Amino acid sequence: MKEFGFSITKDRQIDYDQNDHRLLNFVLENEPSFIVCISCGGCTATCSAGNLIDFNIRKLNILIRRGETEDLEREINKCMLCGKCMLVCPRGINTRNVILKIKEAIQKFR
Amino acid sequence: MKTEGKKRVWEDYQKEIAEDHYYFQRSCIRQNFFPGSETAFLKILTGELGRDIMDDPHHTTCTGIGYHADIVPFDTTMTVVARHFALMTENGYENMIISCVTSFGIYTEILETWKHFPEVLARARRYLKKATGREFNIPKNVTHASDIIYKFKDQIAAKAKYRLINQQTGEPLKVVEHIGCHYSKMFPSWGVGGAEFPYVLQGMVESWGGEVIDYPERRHCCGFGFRQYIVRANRGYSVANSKKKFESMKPYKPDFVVCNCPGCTMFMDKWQYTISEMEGKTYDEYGFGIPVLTYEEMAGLVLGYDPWELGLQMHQVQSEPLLDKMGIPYDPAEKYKTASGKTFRLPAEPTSLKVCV
Amino acid sequence: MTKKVVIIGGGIAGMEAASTLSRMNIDVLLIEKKQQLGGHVGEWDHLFPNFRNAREITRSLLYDLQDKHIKICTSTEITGISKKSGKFEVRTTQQQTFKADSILLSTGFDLFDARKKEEYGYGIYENVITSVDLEQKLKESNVLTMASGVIPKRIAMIHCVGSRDEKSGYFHCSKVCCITAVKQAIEVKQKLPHAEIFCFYMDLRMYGKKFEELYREAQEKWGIQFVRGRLSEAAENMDGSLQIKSEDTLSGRPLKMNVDLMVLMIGMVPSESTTFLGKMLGIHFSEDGFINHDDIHLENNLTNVPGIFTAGTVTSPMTITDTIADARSAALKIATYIS
Amino acid sequence: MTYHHFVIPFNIGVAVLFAIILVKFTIWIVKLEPVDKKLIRKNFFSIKTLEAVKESFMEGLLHRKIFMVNPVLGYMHMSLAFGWFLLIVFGNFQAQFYTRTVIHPPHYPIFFNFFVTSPDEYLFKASFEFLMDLLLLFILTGLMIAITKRFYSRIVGLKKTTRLKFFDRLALGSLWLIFPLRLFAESFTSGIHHNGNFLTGTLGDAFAKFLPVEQLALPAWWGYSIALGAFFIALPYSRYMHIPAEILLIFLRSFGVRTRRNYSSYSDIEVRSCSRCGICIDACQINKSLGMNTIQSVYFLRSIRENNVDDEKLFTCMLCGRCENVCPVGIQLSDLRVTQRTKNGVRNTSSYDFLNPPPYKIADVVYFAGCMTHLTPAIKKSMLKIFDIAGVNYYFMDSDKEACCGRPLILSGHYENAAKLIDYNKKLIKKSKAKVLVTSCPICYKTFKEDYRLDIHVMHHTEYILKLVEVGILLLEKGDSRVVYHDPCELGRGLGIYEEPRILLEKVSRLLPSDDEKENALCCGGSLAGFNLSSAQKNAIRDDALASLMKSNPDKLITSCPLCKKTFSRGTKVQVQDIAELIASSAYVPEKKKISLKPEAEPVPVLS
Repeated sequence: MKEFGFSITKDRQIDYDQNDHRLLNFVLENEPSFIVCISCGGCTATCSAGNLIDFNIRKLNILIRRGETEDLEREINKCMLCGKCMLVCPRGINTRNVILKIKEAIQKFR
Repeated sequence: MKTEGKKRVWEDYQKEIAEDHYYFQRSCIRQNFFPGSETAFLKILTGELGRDIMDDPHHTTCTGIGYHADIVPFDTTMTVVARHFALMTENGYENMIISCVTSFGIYTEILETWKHFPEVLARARRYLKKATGREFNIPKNVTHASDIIYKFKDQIAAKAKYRLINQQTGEPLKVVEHIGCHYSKMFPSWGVGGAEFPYVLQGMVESWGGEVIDYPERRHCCGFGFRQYIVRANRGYSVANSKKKFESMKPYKPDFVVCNCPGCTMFMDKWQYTISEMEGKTYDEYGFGIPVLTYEEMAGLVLGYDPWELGLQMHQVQSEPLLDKMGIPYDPAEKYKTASGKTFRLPAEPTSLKVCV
Repeated sequence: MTKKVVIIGGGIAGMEAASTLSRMNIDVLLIEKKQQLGGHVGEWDHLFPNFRNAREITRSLLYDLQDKHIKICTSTEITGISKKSGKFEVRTTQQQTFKADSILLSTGFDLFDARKKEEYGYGIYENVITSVDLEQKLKESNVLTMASGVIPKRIAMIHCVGSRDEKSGYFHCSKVCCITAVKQAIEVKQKLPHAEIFCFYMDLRMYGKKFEELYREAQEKWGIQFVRGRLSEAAENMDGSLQIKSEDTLSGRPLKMNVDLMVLMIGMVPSESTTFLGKMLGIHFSEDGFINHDDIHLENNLTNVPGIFTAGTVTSPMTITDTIADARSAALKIATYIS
Repeated sequence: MTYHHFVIPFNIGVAVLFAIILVKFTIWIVKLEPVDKKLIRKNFFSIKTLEAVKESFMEGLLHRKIFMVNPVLGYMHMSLAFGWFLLIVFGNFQAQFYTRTVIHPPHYPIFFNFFVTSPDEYLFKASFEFLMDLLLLFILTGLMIAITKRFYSRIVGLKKTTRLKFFDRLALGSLWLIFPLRLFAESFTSGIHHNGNFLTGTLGDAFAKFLPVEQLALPAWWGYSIALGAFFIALPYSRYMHIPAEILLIFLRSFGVRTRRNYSSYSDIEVRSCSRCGICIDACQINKSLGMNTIQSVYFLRSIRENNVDDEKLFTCMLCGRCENVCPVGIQLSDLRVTQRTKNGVRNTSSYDFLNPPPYKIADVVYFAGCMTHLTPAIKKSMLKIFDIAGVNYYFMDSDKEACCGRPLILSGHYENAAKLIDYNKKLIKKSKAKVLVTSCPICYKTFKEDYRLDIHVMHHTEYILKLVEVGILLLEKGDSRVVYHDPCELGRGLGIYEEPRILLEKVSRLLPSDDEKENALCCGGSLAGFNLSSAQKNAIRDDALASLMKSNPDKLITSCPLCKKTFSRGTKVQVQDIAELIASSAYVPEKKKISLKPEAEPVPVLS
């Protein structure tokens, strides 16, 4: 392979049809409340870990919905499971269980 | 696909194209990389169609690439364009043909600016006067060179020696048409057929017997992107765009790509080589790549011009498979001969892209 | 001598205003250019937010029109209106002339022509339909298929087509499309339980009673997915399915997806009849092209021309609930005016 | 005569039983953690052994705790266990008195009435015969209750009884047969030989009138022996293994052995000690409020035994500790559940390397509000006000960029990850050089106490405020609001803080009693441990708890946990306050009286 001094940039586009949706389906099956998220961001605003570092649980949830799970493990491990997100969620999503299920799914579909 | 729906859109985007007496603006890229194209264009207009066209040695670049690369300021570009209008006026012409889509974008942008901001026009006149002592009229009609070919497509068809038909199967050739972004995406009403379903190239292809394929990433930019290409580290962005298009068109098995923008022709052509070198991928069935032609080259082939005269050997992706399909004879021995009969230096052979030597 | 009101437009606003006025012993002439009364509602199948059959509404309104004070002229269009000493003279295509003490404009809205959104390919791609087409399909058939007759596996509902879009020429919000999308998404899901349904929205405006609840039900019970992002373009794939592109604004990433069927939630635009009559009568329009009110809070059935009133979507997009209320209020304003 | 073939099943049973128990006990003890073994060695020859003997007697035989929960159930267990125990003990005495020897075959006293049919006199003969019949009657009455319970649980106050497996059925069936068969065997023999007392004698005479007692006697003895043998063999594989296991448990527990972070051999003994009495099912709010009865401790322990622990059983439980509170065997049910979460949960490691210690402050008191308290800012504000009124030099450790205490991770089974947070927080606490750590959150409090191993005082703010009041730094004004107090699970059952809040509340308000107080307090439903519960389910639990608390129609509901406060305040219009808020609004500093901040003697933890 020739070296041209640049590489073909990887697309930032979410290619929904190419993505693997098993993780999402697993989480939805085991914690159905996950589906009613409206991405208000309350969870991220109150998040203890998010207060200390770049950690956006709202965005992670959206990315999971789109099947984008690269880096998910590293990101989700920033969560301290403190539960503030659950207290502020306007839609009553069991956010902590969502996180446990995501962790479980990561392990399952690794 | 409902053709009647497309036809309705095309009817909405008809533009006025002058009949005769044109002042010609060349393209930097086209004359450098595809030198046969503009020659063929002039030959078709004067020789085949008997039109009056002035190819003026005094005009310069439009500065478009410098402008889009944030190097040349708008006022400079505007003054250069004003100078070209002055040259046109001085030579007694009112209709301008622009060979380059980047230039065409520059001209339309400036003309639209002047329309909405007369004070900018006044400034342009002042600058030009100050710099060169010249004055100018705004052209009556500004068209892209592809518009002209589009206008006379049926006349060309009538004179056609070859048609865009696969001689072996009798099927129409499958053609990917690619319009330069600056042709109609900025000002849809300046382009034949508008921005979403442009008709300028499709009209030619259909008139000459081919069939245009409408693949999902049809609208996507070739990736030239000026700054993306000019800075080497950014070329990855540029090539990624072309790659997206090739991936999308591949299943349709196109016989060739035709572009109206010199930049697109160059990048759609040369990035195929780059991708083949970097990833070992080609996008046709046999590893030759998909030939990328300018519309002048396409017209020239239809009119029976010699492929080597047209400069097809200057392309990265070689067109012999296409010539074979169209039944156009060619002499391999003549491929790399100059006008004086010398053989010029042969290009190095690519690693994975197949070429006919 | 009994006073007389001419109501132009026999949609639900005109119908409700007519029956309300008749109950106040005011003579009403209801003029409708189509053969039948009922307007857009008459062509609809089921209504949000409770999936009620639309025919119940028109049937009930029609029943109330059976009154000696009410005269109905269908298949009739207005050719001219003039005003002389406080009285109006209305001329029609049927070569009739009617005198009126007051005129109520209830000429409703037109549907946005989805073909104007060229990049979505309505009228070009076989599997792009509008919300109105979908409603017709739901009304006429028990199955929903792609143009090829195949059952669609993934369907996208595209919100705000012709609404809130400078490029379409309409800045306003059509108010009903969000909830219509949710309603239709649920109906499609009921018909095609295995289909994936995505709603592409800019904002979800669930302002009405039970709207938010229906939205939640769509997520919770029917698994309908919502993507916040405006579609940039659609392109046809080899098999007739569509590749659509949008930004998934909530993740800040561009999104590409293939769908089998794309439903454009087309908005309400000012009707040609309203524009025609308004110009004839010298009525002021607001920038959005709908009839303007000088006092948007207290005199929202009045126009700048005394004696000419408005009801329903001639002034802005409205739900059925709001239209009915607006029609009643218009009737009351007219009654006060002519007495 | 001292032998007959029919004693063989019995003897085999006894031998097998003792052999298995010996093996099992040995394995358990060998497998114990080294730290636990050390505890045994240390405490074996101490008063603790005697205490264990006493407790074994009280719980294993008398079933004192079951008595306390439900007298009928207590009687049932006592009659069977204690009655049988006495039957064996006095049977042996009887045999010894009769034979005038100490040693005799094990079956001899069991089948005494078969072997001894002659009217020979021996010491206390009449008394023994009467006692043996009385004990048999005692057991039979208990047995009748047990049989009735099996068919109709309500009579003993249980709403749900446990379900059975094969060995349980075998053991239960044979257990049910043992004493009726003994009754018949002895009665038939008495019908022939007239060696029975008021029960067997009377019945024997009656049977002899219409039954061929001579033919029936031997089969009845055979049956009795087989039933015993079957029971003994089934016992180690049935729920009745809890009897020997519980005795071992009592001894180990009194030596200080505990279930810690990981499932240990001791945990296994605890799991085997469960008598499946089902008392935990009734105590569980998930059963009471949600009607869900598959996850309760009795089923959970069974799933551990059967190696089929699932997510539902693991993660639905709120770890409120109500089951543990009523468990007659005293099994650490909450800790066991956590060990299983650790064992069965997701394994992943978080580095939390983003935690950078914020600037700290040298102070007397470290205040850690806790994550939940940040969502109930009134508590935080009240505590700061109290600190200010009392003139305390404090360091508000988590005022801005807080790290979690780690308890929520522990509750989810991520102890290793929690350890990193613990480590981080511990360093900050140490740097402040404070002598006291005060927290507003019982969840944090529990982990500070149990997992941090801090060498300074750790106090929940209820304790701390009371100390301030007791040393006279904080003066409180008596108010007239009628309040009811809710004991948070982690503070009450978790750490036994019941009195401090009540003393404080008596000082500032009129404290009303409520139905479910102290150890019996209901969980608010907001628990961070109940991962699987939906918000609707949590609300149902909360509403039931609220209904109980609101019976006395109080002006205010006072609690001392931010999570309880948040949970309750969403379900009632009655004002819900943390105790700190009420105190802060009632506290004042006496005029012109300057508080001395000089060091004082221990144990006043307020000052350094």
